[in-house]
Amino acid sequence: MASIAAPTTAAYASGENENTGIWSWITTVDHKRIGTLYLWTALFFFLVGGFEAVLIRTQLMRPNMGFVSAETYNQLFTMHGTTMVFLAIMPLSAAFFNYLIPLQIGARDVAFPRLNAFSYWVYLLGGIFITLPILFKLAPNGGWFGYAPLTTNRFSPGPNIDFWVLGLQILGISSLAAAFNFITTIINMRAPGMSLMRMPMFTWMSFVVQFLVVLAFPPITIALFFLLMDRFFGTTFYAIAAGADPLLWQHLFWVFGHPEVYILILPAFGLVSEVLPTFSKKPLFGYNVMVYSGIMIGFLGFGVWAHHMFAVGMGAVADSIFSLMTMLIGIPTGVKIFNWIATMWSGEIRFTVPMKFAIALIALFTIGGISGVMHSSPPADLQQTDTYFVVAHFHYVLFGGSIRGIFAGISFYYPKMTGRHLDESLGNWHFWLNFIGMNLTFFPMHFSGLLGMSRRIYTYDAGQGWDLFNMMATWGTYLLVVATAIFVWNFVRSRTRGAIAGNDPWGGATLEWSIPSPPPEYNFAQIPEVTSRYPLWDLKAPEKTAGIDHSHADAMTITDAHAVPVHEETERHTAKELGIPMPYPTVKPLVVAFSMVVMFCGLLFLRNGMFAVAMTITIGGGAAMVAGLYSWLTAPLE
Amino acid sequence: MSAHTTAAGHDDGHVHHHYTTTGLDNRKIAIWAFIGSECMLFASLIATYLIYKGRSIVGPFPHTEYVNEAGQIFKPILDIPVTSASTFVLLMSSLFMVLALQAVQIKHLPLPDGAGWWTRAQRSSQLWLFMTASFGAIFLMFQAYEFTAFVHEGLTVKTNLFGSTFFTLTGFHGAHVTAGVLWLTSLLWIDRTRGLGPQDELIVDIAALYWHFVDVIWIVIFTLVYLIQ
Amino acid sequence: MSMLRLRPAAPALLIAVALLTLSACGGTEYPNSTFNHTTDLNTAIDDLWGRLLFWGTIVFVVVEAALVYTIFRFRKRPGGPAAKQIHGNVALEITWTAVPALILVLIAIPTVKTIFETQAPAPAGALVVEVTGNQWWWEFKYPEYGITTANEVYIPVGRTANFVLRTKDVLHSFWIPQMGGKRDLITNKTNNLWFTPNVDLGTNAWNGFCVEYCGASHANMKFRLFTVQPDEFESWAQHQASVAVPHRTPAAPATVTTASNRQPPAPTAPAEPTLGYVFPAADLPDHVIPKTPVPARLTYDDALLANGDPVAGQQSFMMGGCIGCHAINGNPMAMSPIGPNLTHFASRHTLGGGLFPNDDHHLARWIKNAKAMKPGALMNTIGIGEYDPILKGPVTAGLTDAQIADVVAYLRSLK
Amino acid sequence: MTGDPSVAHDTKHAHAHPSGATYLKVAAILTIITVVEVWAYYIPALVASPLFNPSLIILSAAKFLIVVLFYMHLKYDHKLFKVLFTGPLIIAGATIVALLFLFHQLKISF
Ligand code: HEA
Ligand code: HEA
Ligand code: HEC
Ligand code: CUA
Ligand SMILES: [Cu+2]
Repeated sequence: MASIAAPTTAAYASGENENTGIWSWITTVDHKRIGTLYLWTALFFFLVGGFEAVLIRTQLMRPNMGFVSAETYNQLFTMHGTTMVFLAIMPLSAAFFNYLIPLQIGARDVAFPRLNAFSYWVYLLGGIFITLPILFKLAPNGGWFGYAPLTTNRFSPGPNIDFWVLGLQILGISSLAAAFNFITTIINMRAPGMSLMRMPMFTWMSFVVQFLVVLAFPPITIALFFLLMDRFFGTTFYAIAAGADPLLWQHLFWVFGHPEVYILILPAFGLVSEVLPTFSKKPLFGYNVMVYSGIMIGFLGFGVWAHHMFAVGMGAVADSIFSLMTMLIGIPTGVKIFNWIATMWSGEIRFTVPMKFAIALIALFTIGGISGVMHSSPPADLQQTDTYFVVAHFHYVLFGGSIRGIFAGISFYYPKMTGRHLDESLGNWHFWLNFIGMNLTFFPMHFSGLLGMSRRIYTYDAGQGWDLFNMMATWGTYLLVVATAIFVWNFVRSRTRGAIAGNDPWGGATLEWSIPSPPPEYNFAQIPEVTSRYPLWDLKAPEKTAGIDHSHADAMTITDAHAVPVHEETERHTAKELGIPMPYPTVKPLVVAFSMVVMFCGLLFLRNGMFAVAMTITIGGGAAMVAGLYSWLTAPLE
Repeated sequence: MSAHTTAAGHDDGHVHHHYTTTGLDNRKIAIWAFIGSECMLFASLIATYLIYKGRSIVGPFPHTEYVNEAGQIFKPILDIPVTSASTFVLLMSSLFMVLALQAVQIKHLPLPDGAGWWTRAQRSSQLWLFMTASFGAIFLMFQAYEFTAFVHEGLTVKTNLFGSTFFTLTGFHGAHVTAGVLWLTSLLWIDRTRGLGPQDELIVDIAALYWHFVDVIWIVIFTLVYLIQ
Repeated sequence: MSMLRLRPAAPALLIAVALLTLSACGGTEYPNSTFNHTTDLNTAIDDLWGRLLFWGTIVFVVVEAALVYTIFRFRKRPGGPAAKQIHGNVALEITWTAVPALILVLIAIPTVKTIFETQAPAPAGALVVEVTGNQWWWEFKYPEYGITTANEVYIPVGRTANFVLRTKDVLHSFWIPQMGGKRDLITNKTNNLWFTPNVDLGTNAWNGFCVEYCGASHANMKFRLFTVQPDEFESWAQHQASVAVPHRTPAAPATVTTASNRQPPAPTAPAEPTLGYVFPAADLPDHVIPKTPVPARLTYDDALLANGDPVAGQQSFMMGGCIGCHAINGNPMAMSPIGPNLTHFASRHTLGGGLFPNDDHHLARWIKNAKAMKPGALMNTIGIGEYDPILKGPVTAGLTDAQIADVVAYLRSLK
Repeated sequence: MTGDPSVAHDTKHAHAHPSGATYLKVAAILTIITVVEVWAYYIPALVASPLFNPSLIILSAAKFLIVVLFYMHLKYDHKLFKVLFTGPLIIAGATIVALLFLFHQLKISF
């Protein structure tokens, strides 16, 4: 992790004497450092997931290929899906939650800094736990939605699925802890005057996402717990001999699974909603509607889950209801698309790299959204489900949408995080190769799907009419490898060699651009008082915000907070100089996270009948966790 | 939890007032968000129990008799009188919990002259915390008794769908009660070592919210699992 | 900059090109296409699909065109107009809420109608085919005729076929892309899928797939559907229902070393009138003939096959433990329902879940080491000396290559 | 954990929490409802009635509400908490009902 050491930028070089040793990263409770850790870790897992995709595509390049075995392939696609969803996109979003939310709402940190560190460590350890087995060819092989009864002992007797069950359980804890933290942060840590309807759109979408996490993870926790009990303790939740109904797993999984896909996309929507106005020199069009549609998408997201199950025979009534609910979601999503276009309308559009990614998101997500609506019609879906048409759909929304939004976000906020710009021309290469590669990879899948190619097959026979499409997809993937490599190079190199960026390199409207890049540990020397939705434009370009309401926070809260009007902070001090109390660094969250993971690991020994060993490790881990918690909770924060 | 207050802040005279947007304490918002999440957790458990209700292939069953091939008779397994008693115990612990919170809030008020034992008792947070925790513990003993009795009567987690769902649902609840008892015991410990006062209202309040929520879940479980047939 | 202007148009172009390609080329090039009006079910689905594609294309074109126009028209230009600070517009918001809503209504109404039509109970008089999914092969039963077969299913054109779907183990999904939608096979549940093949389909063969991930050989769980004329069907069914007695056909091709099984049309029909109709091997379209390569390390001397003795083979079939798993109607020792039913096995065109052509070359290797032929296959390794992952060592109590040749001859005689 | 308890005085604190007497009354009501529920369980005629299950569910919902409103003082507390609790509760309830419907444990007849 040494490579994660703080960027040595101009600002850091300019006398700020921060502790940058590895220990400082292990004990950090600073939301920005934790955000950075999330970013690096999640990018690493993105590469791992991408590497798995490359192996998948190589195997599928031609019919009847023998590049990897069936068993390996099944592990690869399971881990590819699991890695991308749980270890790449969610934590990439979390990186932005961590880094940005406090800056955007004018706070010095999140509500519970140590809990935040805990979330990260649980994520890291959980990620390692679930990924490591692939090196031993023991990786989970039940697909990313792990349908029972295939995942029960009877049909998957090896330890593969154990890693999946325990790993997801661990990762769920990380997401839940983070969600409680951010809900509290957003409700309660906003600077004076920053009413809910003045929050930046990224913060808003993140806010919605936290509620989705809080409500969607419990069902999968329970579903996984049942599976865990079945696998380790012989319960009968999914045991077919006991009369279990395998649809129980499917329903519980998708009650989680569908909100999950909005967990994956809404942060990207939020990032794009920051980028588009900035480079159009215009405020976001229809802010209120954007907020409401985001809430609407989140809310409706809980009522559509069974559209993943149109082929299971739920009956005509249920199919119809879920179909209609699913179609409804197209409306608020469309509203977002149109508002983004309207945001650019009559603006001065600058085609910077982040802007290109944001525009491309609109173009590509729409394609994925339309194929989503095609799925939402159950009879039509009977020809599409479990084919490459679905694979095309979700890569357009995920890779075309989420990943693109995240790339937009990374190139947009890189200067804020490091104090230096990413290289523009490398960025352009990345963008174009990525754009072409993505369409070359995933567009042909629409055809192979509709022409009968089912998903999750490690091989297919010659002469089925799919050869060309698969060949295209594989070459597209190789282009993506080149594009990604350029990105990685740019990302790593620019930390030390990029052009120096000031506080506000893009002309942003929100608070994060009012402080130095990278921000000092305390973020805001003085808590700003916000009087409109675009505080920094109020300051720098008042003519832009003349048309909107301005008002001050009520007097009482201001005195409480010692708030001052928004201003640009140009000087850097240490927190000590300013007398700002900062949370103590502490290793305790890591200790608790580690003991928790140990506790889960113990269960693995049950598989070999080592009951005593398993119980010793599990109970030992649990006890260490409780002890750690006590010591954490009784130690002062700052 | 009890955290912060014990070691931090108050005695070093330096109390920095953290501004919060709503004026509410962060921890209270977090606990309510947590409770919201728990609703979904128990909803999944309860839904599963109800989905599998009446689908077990072999007994014992909760409300009906079961005769296996060997002619062995299994009575309806649920013991309503015992569980009614334990339900009552948990309800009462909730009452004690509010009284504990109230005691923390009013402890510092001067006692009116000739105050009776009840007025005095109302100011004793230690008493009520102790009562709450021990009633929680009694509830757990009831549950332990119930579980062992069921196992003796031939119902384990492995027996049938009912066994799996029943033990998991009530076991999850029991685990929550256990955590609550630990939590309350910690509060009691703090109360005994340094005394809880009105400034600690929040940490007691948070524990109380959790405790009541666990109680509320039991109210639902009692009706849906035990009473409805 | 000029590239940028073109860029979002790229997907639009792709779609247009693709649509053209699709409409231009019919059946043979895309043998598993979902677009053909082959059955009532597929016609209903395709009608619906047409609407979805129509509205989808319109939405796509409108959005992408608006996007391209906007970024082109309002790109920053030196001396260009300053950005207008517009914050929103209620009328616009209402419009772009209402118009998509309207489009969705136009999609939703036929959707719901089609749901109720296609999910109604199958009409009376439908031919019931009981489908059982197994890791990783299909069993088909015709209760009306008392037939049990595997991986190959015959249905007469013009008569509704009602597939009653169950699984013995994990979930599978039953799909013949050309015939219409799929249905999952769910443990402890019975599902239905029915459709009526159009009369004009003629005698034809189609690919079927398992499309629910079901473990190691999910990709290799295929089957073939044959739509045949009603009289052909009757003939086939009568014969399949009969007991299988070894038919000696001296002309039987003993060594087929090519992967393809394009044999001369079976001369058996006139010679042995007792045999019923079988889809003529010569008429098999190319795409239903499996081309799966045989693992190189699995060796078998095909020359042995010429000397295979069916009578000895029947003995070996029992000695080799085959009867532990396989049933042959007519061989009272072979009754087990664990593996595919092998009655009239020789009348099938594929073996191993549709993975290989059913010729001696492949059959011998299959018997020798099924797990090497098909990942995870749940059939024992039979060939002596072959590595068996369950024993974690070489098979000792099995069949020699010569005995396997006998078994092949025996199975080959079960016409 | 940043929040310092000593400033946890929410501004709405003015409307005092209910008094000890209210708590006792609430406990009494809860006990009575529970007794009624258990009593009804032992009357076969009542159990047989189609209204048995619905009325038990209503009674337990009533208990649920009372505890939440009074013991968890949601009735007196900040509006925010009502939102934080009711939102999830509605989604959770709707999910249970939908699942029971999907598994045919609830039959809706038109
Ligand atoms: C980022 C993640 C993401 C997002 C945002 C979406 C968005 C949507 N998804 Fe997707 N989906 C997935 C990720 C996502 N999905 C994944 C991962 C799977 C597969 C899981 C698996 O099986 O492994 C899946 C599978 C999936 C299925 C199941 C397919 C199957 O297996 O058979 C369905 C079915 O209805 C569906 C529908 C939709 C719909 C209707 C939307 C809508 O939200 C889209 C709305 C957007 C638009 C419609 C475009 C913009 C709107 C306009 C321009 C307005 C005008 C439009 C109209 C009038 C149509 N999705
Ligand atoms: C969350 C998002 C996400 C993302 C971003 C991707 C990205 C990609 N996916 Fe994704 N995919 C899923 C989510 C995602 N996928 C899910 C959920 C499934 C379903 C799984 C299941 O069925 O269970 C799936 C399934 C899936 C399949 C179907 C497998 C099957 O059904 O058999 C295919 C096939 O082509 C595929 C391809 C790709 C490709 C080519 C990319 C590319 O875009 C990848 C681009 C990235 C790179 C090219 C990185 C390159 C970098 C390197 C090579 C450097 C390597 C260095 C190190 C490892 C240190 N994916
Ligand atoms: C352990 C049980 C078992 C034993 C013993 C066994 N088989 Fe099999 N057999 C199977 C299973 C299971 C399949 C299906 C495999 C698949 O397609 O995935 C199968 C498939 C076959 C097939 C292909 C059937 C088809 O239509 O696809 C043939 C032929 C066959 N077995 C012959 C034999 C012979 C000959 C023997 C003995 C020498 C034998 N089997 C022993 C279980 C067994
Ligand atoms: Cu059977 Cu996939
Ligand atoms: Cu979905």
